[in-house]
Amino acid sequence: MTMFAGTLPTLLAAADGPFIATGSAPQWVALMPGLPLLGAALCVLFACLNVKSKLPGYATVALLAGGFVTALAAFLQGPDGYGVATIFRWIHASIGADADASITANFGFYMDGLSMLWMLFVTGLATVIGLYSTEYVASDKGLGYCRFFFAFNLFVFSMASLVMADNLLLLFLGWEGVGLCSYLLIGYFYKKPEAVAAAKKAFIINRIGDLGLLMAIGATFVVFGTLEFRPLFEMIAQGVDGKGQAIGHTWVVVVIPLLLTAGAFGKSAQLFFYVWLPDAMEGPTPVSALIHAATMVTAGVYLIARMFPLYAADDAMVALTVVAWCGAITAFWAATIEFAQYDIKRIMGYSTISQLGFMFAGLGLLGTTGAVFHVFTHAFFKATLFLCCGAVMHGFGGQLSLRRLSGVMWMKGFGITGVCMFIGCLSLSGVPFTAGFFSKDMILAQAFATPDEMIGGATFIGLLLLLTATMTAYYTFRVFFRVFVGPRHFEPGEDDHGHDDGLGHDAHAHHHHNPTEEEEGDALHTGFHPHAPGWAMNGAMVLLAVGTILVASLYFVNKKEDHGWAGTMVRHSTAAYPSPGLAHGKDKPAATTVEPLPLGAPAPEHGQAGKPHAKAGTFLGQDPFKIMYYVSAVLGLIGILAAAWFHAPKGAWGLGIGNRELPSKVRMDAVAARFGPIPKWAENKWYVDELYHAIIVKPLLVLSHVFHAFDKLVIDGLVDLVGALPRWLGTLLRPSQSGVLHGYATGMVAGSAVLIVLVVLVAMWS
Amino acid sequence: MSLLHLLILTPLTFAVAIALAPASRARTIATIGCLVPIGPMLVALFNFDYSRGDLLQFAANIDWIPQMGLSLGVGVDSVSLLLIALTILLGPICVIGSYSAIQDNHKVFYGWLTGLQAAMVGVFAATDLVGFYISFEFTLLPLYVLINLFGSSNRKRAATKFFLYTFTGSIIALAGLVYVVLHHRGIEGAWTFDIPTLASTAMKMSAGEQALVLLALMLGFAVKVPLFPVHTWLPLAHTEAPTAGSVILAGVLLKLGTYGIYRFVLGFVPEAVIAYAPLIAVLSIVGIIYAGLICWVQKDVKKLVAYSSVSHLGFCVLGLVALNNIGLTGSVLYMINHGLSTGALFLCIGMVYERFHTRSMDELGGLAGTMPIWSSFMVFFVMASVGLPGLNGFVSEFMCIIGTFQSSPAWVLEGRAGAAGGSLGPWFAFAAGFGVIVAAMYLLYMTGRVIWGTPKHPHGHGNGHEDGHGHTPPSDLNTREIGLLSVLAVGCLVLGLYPTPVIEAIEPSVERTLAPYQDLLEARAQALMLTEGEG
Amino acid sequence: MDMIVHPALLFLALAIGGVGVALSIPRRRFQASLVGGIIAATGVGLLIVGLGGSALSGDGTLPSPVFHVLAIIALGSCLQVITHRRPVYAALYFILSILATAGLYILLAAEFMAFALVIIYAGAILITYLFVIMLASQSQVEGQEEGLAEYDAVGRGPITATVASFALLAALTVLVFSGLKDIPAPDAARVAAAEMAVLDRLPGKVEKALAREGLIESGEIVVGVEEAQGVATAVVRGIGGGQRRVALPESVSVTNTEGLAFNLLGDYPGTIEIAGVILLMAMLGAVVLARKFAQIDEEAKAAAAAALAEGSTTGGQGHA
Amino acid sequence: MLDLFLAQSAFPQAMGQGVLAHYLFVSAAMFTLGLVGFLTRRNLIIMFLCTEMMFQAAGIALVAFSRYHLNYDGQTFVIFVLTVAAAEAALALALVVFLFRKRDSLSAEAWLEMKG
Repeated sequence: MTMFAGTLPTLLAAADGPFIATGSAPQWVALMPGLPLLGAALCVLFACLNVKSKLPGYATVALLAGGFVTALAAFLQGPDGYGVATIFRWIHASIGADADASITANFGFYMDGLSMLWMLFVTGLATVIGLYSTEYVASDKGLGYCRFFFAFNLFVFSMASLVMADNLLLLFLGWEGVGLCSYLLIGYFYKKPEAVAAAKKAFIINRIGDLGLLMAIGATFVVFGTLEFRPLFEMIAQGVDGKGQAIGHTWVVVVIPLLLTAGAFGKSAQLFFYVWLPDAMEGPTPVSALIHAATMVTAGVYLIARMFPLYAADDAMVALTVVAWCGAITAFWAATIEFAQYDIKRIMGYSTISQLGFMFAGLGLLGTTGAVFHVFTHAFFKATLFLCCGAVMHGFGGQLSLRRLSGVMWMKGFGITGVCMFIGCLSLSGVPFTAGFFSKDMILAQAFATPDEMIGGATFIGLLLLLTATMTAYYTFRVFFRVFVGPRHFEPGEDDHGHDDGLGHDAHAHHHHNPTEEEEGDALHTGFHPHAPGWAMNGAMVLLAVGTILVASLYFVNKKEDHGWAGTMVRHSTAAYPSPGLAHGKDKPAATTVEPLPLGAPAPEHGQAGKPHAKAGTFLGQDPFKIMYYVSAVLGLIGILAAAWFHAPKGAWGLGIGNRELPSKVRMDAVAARFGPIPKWAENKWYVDELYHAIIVKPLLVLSHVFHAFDKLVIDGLVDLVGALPRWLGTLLRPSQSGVLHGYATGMVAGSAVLIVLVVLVAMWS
Repeated sequence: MSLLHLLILTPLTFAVAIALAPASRARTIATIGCLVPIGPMLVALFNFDYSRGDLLQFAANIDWIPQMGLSLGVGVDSVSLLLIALTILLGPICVIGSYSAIQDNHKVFYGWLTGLQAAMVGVFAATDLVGFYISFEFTLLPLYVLINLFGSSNRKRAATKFFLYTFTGSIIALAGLVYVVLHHRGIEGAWTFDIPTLASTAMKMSAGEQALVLLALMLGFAVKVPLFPVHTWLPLAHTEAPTAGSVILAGVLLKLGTYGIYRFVLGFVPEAVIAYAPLIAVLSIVGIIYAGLICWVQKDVKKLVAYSSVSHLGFCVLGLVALNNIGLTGSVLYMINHGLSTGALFLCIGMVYERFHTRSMDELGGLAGTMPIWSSFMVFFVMASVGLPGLNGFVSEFMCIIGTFQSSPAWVLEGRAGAAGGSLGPWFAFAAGFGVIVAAMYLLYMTGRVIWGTPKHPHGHGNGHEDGHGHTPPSDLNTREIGLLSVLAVGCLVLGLYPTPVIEAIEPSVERTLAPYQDLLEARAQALMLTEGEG
Repeated sequence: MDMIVHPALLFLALAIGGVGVALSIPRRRFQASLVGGIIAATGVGLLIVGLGGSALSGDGTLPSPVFHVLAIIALGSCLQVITHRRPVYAALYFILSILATAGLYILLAAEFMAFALVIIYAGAILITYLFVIMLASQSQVEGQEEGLAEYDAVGRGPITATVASFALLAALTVLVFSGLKDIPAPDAARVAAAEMAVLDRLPGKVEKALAREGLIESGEIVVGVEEAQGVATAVVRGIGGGQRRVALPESVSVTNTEGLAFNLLGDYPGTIEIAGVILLMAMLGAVVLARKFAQIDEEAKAAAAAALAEGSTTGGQGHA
Repeated sequence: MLDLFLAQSAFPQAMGQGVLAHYLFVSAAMFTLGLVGFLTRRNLIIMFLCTEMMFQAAGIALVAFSRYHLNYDGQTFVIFVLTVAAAEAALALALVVFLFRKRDSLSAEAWLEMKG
C-alpha cells in the first residue's frame, strides 16, 4: 500500500494515461458488424433459393464495401465520435440481492482509436479480398459458393464484434465467432482430410487459449465487478478494483494479464499454440489472406493492446515481459522453420507467425504504437502476398512447391501477380521506405529504447528480432527469386484450384485441358494450361499492392506529435502508453527526454525520489529510433542479397550474383547438405506437431480409451453387479420352490403358525 | 381447475383418445393433442407475472385425501413455467418428427408419447409432493414402453436398465422426501405434502438429518440427471431409444433430475448443500471431463451425443451448487438450452438413421455433399452445443462457469466487487473450463467424421427396393424435417442473442431459492475468517 | 397368559396327538393306523379331560356325553380320511365324519344346518367325489396289479407336515384357550329383542299359537309383537278395530329354521344373490373345464397347421 | 333320557364357555387333521377332500359361536361356506378330471411346472 500511495499521484499526474472514450458513439457504427451479418443472412437466403450465379459474392462485396464506408465515415468523425454505442441488451443478470451488482454484456460498441484503426483495415481488406474471392471460388458456384460467402460475412461480423465490443463478453463472442468462421473456411474443401483435420485443430487449439480468456473474464468480473470497458478502464486508470481496493502489487495485475495472454497466444498462434496456423493454410487462399494473415490472427494483438492498462498496471511488468519474450522467440522460431519450407503458402503462414511474434514483442516492449502500426502494415502486405500466392495456386492447379515453379512472372497473365508479389516482398523484407520497413523499425528500435530494468532482457530481444528481420528478408526473397523470376517452368498441381469439389471440378478441369492453347509448360503435363487470374483477382491484388505502398506514408502523418498516424490512433485508445524513448507531443523530443513514469512504475522512494527511475535505452550509444532505420535497412539488404546469392536466377533479376538455371537446383542445396539432418528437422517444423501428438494427443486418446473401458467395465460393471445381486440371491433361493403343491402348502402353514406365534408374543410383550 | 390442470389433462385426454380410436387415426390425434396445449401454454406465458416469478402462479388445488393433507395442487414459478414451455414445445416436435420413423404400432407409440407429455408437465406443475412424485415416476413407464417396443437391437436390456436404474434412484429419493414429510408432521403435528410448506420446515432439521436427506435426494436425482458415477444407463438408453424417445429423454426427462435438485435439494436442505457443494461440484467436473473424453472415442454418433449429455449436465449441476444468482440462473437456462440443442442433435441423428440405417461414424461420411441442408443444421446445433457465443449454449455455460468462479468464500473475505457466496471457486471453474475444450474436441471430431470428408456408402443403407435401382443417394431433408429443425434453430438463436428476458424471468425464483443461503454463507465466511485469523 | 387348560397339559396332549397322527400316515413300509389312532385318541382324550376339568371348575357347564361320542366319531373318521390308502374309503369315512358333525350341529341346536350339511355334503358333494374317484381311478387300476396307486399308498413328508400343522394347532388353541374368557356372554335383552323382531314378522305363527292356547278369539288378528313392560306381548287387533296386548306364552318361540331364514334372507339378501352367482359360475367353470378333448383338439389343430405350413413351403420351394 | 343327552342347555339359554371350548377344540383338531391330510396325501382328490374337512371344521366353530352368542349369523355364514364348498368341489373336481386326463395320474407331484 505504501508503495502504491506514492504511485497513484504520479499516475494521475501522467498526462498520457489510458484514453477512455467517454462520449457516446453514433448508433450507425453498428452497420459495421450489421452489414456483414445482413450479408450472411442473404447468403443463407441465396442458398435456400439455390442461386447458381456469383450473386452471393457480389452482394457480399457490396455490403462489405458499405461496411468500409461506414468505417471511413466513423473515422472521419475523429476523436469526437469516440465513445460507446449500445445497440441492445444481450446478457444481464444480477449477482445478488443488490440490484446494482450485475453482470452486464450488451451489444454495445466501444469506439476509440484502436477499434477504429482495426475496423478500417478489417472492412477494407475484407472488401478487397471478397472481390478476389468472387473469382477464386467461382468454380463452386451453386455448390459451396453461398457457404463460402456466408462464412466470409459471418467472419467480418464476428471480427467487427470482437474489435468494437464494449465489454469482454461481446469480445468473446467475436473471438469465438471468428474461430468458428475460421473453422468453417479452413474446412471449406471438406473432402480433403487434411483440410478437415486442420480446421478441427485450429478450433481446438484456439479453444485451449480461450479457456485462458474465459478465466480472465471470470477473474476480471470478480475483481472489478464489471465486464464493460468504460468502467473497467476507469477503475484501472485509478488503480483500484470494483471495491476501491488498490490493484497494484496484487495478483490481479499479474494473473489476469497472463490469462489474457494465453487467449491472445491461442488466437494469434504464438509459442505453444502456433501449430494450427500453418495447417490452416489448407483453406482457400483468400481465407488465408484475410483471416490467417491480416485480421483474425491479429486479434490477440488487439486483445493485449485493448487491455494494455491492466498489463501496465504491474510494476514488475511480469506479463509484458512474458509477452515480449514469447513474441521474440516465436518470431525467431517460425523464421527458422521457414528456411526449410517449400510450400509457398506455408512459408507465408510461418511468416505470419513470425511477424505476429514481432507485434507481440512490440507490445511487450511497451511499444504499443509500433506494434499496432505493424499490425496495420502487415495486414496489407501479407494479404498482398497471400493473394499473389493464391493467384499462382489458382493458376497452376494447386501447385505451391517452390521447387516446381519458376519464372511465373513471365508467363502470360501473371505479370500483375509478379509485380504485386514483388511489392509485398519488399515490404515484408523491410526494404527502406516500404510500409513494413517503418513499422518493423519502430518495434526494433523500441526493443533497444526500453530499458532492461523495465522489461527484462529487452536488449537481447532486440538482437533476436534484428536477426529475425534479416532472416525474414532472406526467406521472403527466396520465394520471390525462385518462383516468380528465372526460367519459366511449372508442374501443375494435383487438382484444379487446389481442391476437388465433385461435379463442378470435372467440368472445369476439362475446360482447361485444351492443347491448342498450350504455350509453355512442362512436357510431362502437356494437357495443362495455367489459368491466369481474371479482373477481380488482379484488381484485388493491385488494390492491395497500392495500399501496401500507400500505408508507408502514414508513418509521416502526425510524425511530430504522435510518431505517425498509428500513434495518433493509439493515443486515443486504451493502448495509449508513453513508450520509453518515444514520448508523445512535440515538446518532448525523443530519447533525451526524461521518460514519464509508466503506470504502476516503482514508487519514487524506491527509485530516486522525484527523478525518473530509468532512462530510455540506446543502441550503440545512439537514439534507437533514429539509427534503426540504417541498421535494419542494411540487415534487410543483407538478407535479400543472401537470398539472391543462394536462390536467384542468372541475369538482372539475380542482381548479378544469382546463378540459378534450373527451377530446383540452387546453391543453397549445397549449404543445406552441410548441416546434415538439421534442415530436414526444420522442414518438419522441428517435429513440434509430432511432439504434441506424442505428449498430449496420444496420452489423451489413450486416457479416453481407458475411461471408455473403465466406464463400460467398472462403473457399468458395478451397476450390473448390483443388478445381478438379486438374481444371484434368487438362484440361491430357487430350490425352495419345489414346484410341488405340498411344499407351498407346508410353507403356508408354517408361515401362519409363525405369524400367530409372533402376534401372541408381541401381544404378551406389550 | 386451472390452466395447468388443462395442460396436464389435455395430453392425457388425447392419449386416451388414441387408445380408443382406430390405429390409422393415432398419428393425427397425437399431432393435434400435442399442438393443442400450445394455446394454453401461450396464454400462461403471456399472463404470467414475471416480476413476481418467485410466486407460485396459476395455483389451484383439488383436494384428494384431505385427512392426509393430500391434494392435487398445481402452480408454477418462473422456472417451472419455462420448463413446461420447453416440454410443450418439444412435444409436437417429437410427434411430427416420428412420422416417418415409426411405421407400425401407431397406437402404442403415439398414445404413450402423448401420455408422457402429461406426466412431464405434471412434474413441473405439481406443488404437492405426492403429485410430483407420481408424475415423476409415471414418466418412466411411457419411456420404458417406447424404448422397449420401438428401440434398436438391444432395446430390451436398455429399457429394463433404464427403468430399474432410475426407479431405484427415485425410490431412494422418495425415502428422503418421506423423511421430510414425517419431520414436518413431527414438528407441526399435521400431515402436509405442500412443497413450499415442507421446504420451510425441512430447513429446521439438524445438520445430520439434512445431510441424510441430501444424500437420499441426491442419489435419486443424480441418477436422473445423470451425474458422474451413476450415468451408465443414459448412453445405453439413448442409443437404443427411438428418436422421439431420445429427444424427450435429453430434452426434458434429464431436466427432471436437475429440477429436482433445484426444487428439493436446494430448497429443503441448505445447510447440507453448503457443506457438500464442493463434493457435488467435483463429481460434476469429473463427469464433464470424463464423459467428454469418452465421447471422443465413440464410434456411434448417438452414443457420442448421449455421453455429451452427461458432460453437459455436469455444467448444469455445477451451476446449481455454485449457490449464487448467476450460477443458478445459468443452470436453469442450461436446462432449457440443453433441451433445445441436444434435442435437435438427436433429431438430426434420427433423420440420418432413417436414411442410412446406421449411426456408425465408420460408415457415415461426407454428408455435407449429399445432404447439405441436414449438414448445415447439424453444424449449427453442434456449435450451439459446443457453446459458441451468440447461440444459446454459450450464455448458460458461461453463466455456470462464472457462477462457479464467483462462488469462493475467499472472494467474500477479500471483499471483491463481483463476489457472491458459495463454496466453490476459480479452480473449480478452471477445471470445468476444460470441459469446454473437450466439448469442442469430440463434437468437431464427430462433425469431421460425419459431415466433412468423402461421402461413404454405408452397407446398411437402403432396403431391397432401393438396391434394385442401384445406389440412389438418400434425399436431403424434406419440408417437414426442415420445419422441425428450424423451430429449434430459431429457439437456439433467440436464446443466444437475447436471453435477457428469460434470465430476468428466472431471477426471482432463483433469488427465493437462495434466500436461506445468504445468512448461512455469511456465517460460514465469518467462521472462515476467524479460523484464518487464528491460523 | 392365562389359559383354561394348563399349557403343559395342552402341549403334552398336542404332542401326543401329533405323534399319533404322524404314525398313522401311510408310509412305504408300514402303516401304524391303529397304534397311531390310539395314541392320537389318547392325546385328544387327555385334552378333553383337561378341558372338562377346567369347565367344571369354571362355570360348571359340561357338554353332554353325546358330544364326546360324536366328537370321537368325527375326529376318528377324519383321521381315517387322511390315513386310509384307498380313496373310496376315505370318502366314505368323510361321510361318516359329516354325519357326526351333523350330530354336533344338532347338539348346538342348529337343526337346519345339520340337515343341510347331510344333504349337501353327504348327499351331493361327497357323491360327486365318489364318482370322480371312480372315474379317475378306473384307468389307473388296469395298469396296477394291486389296484393301489403309489401316490395313494405313501404319504408325503408326514413328520414335516405334522409338525407344521400341530404347531399351527398349538398356536390356535393357545389363542382360543387364552382368549375365550374375554368373549362376552350374550346379552339376554338383545337376544330377546331379536327374537321378538322375528316374531313380529311372523304374526300368523303367533296368532296360531295364541289361538291354540286360547288366548285370542277367532276373528282377532295379531298385527305385531312388541315389548311392553319388559314382557314380550302380541299386539292383537279386534274385530271392531280395537287393539289389545296379549303376553306371549312360553311355547311361542322362534325355531331354528325360522330364525335362520330371516337372518339369511332378511339381513343378507345381497349375499345370497352373490352365492347364487358363485354357484352359477362354478357350474359353468366345471362344464368348461371338464369338457373332454377340447385342449387336445387345439393342440392337434396347431400341430396339423404347422405340419401343413412346413409342407407347403418346402413344396413351394421345390417347385420354384 | 334323550333330554339328558341332547339338552346340555335348552336353546334360549346361554351356553357355557367351557362347552364352547370343547367345540372349538374339536373344530381346531379337525382343521388340523385336514391340514395334515392336505400336506401328506398326494392324491389330488383326497387333498380336496381334506380342504372340505377344513371347511367343515370351520363350520363347527361358526355354529358353536352362533349358539354361544344366540344369534344366527354364524349359521348363515356356514351356509355360505357350504356354497363355496360346493362351488369349490365342482370346480376342483372338474380340474382334477382335466388334470387327470392330461397326465393320466392323480398325483399332485405330476405337476412341477412351478419348480424354480
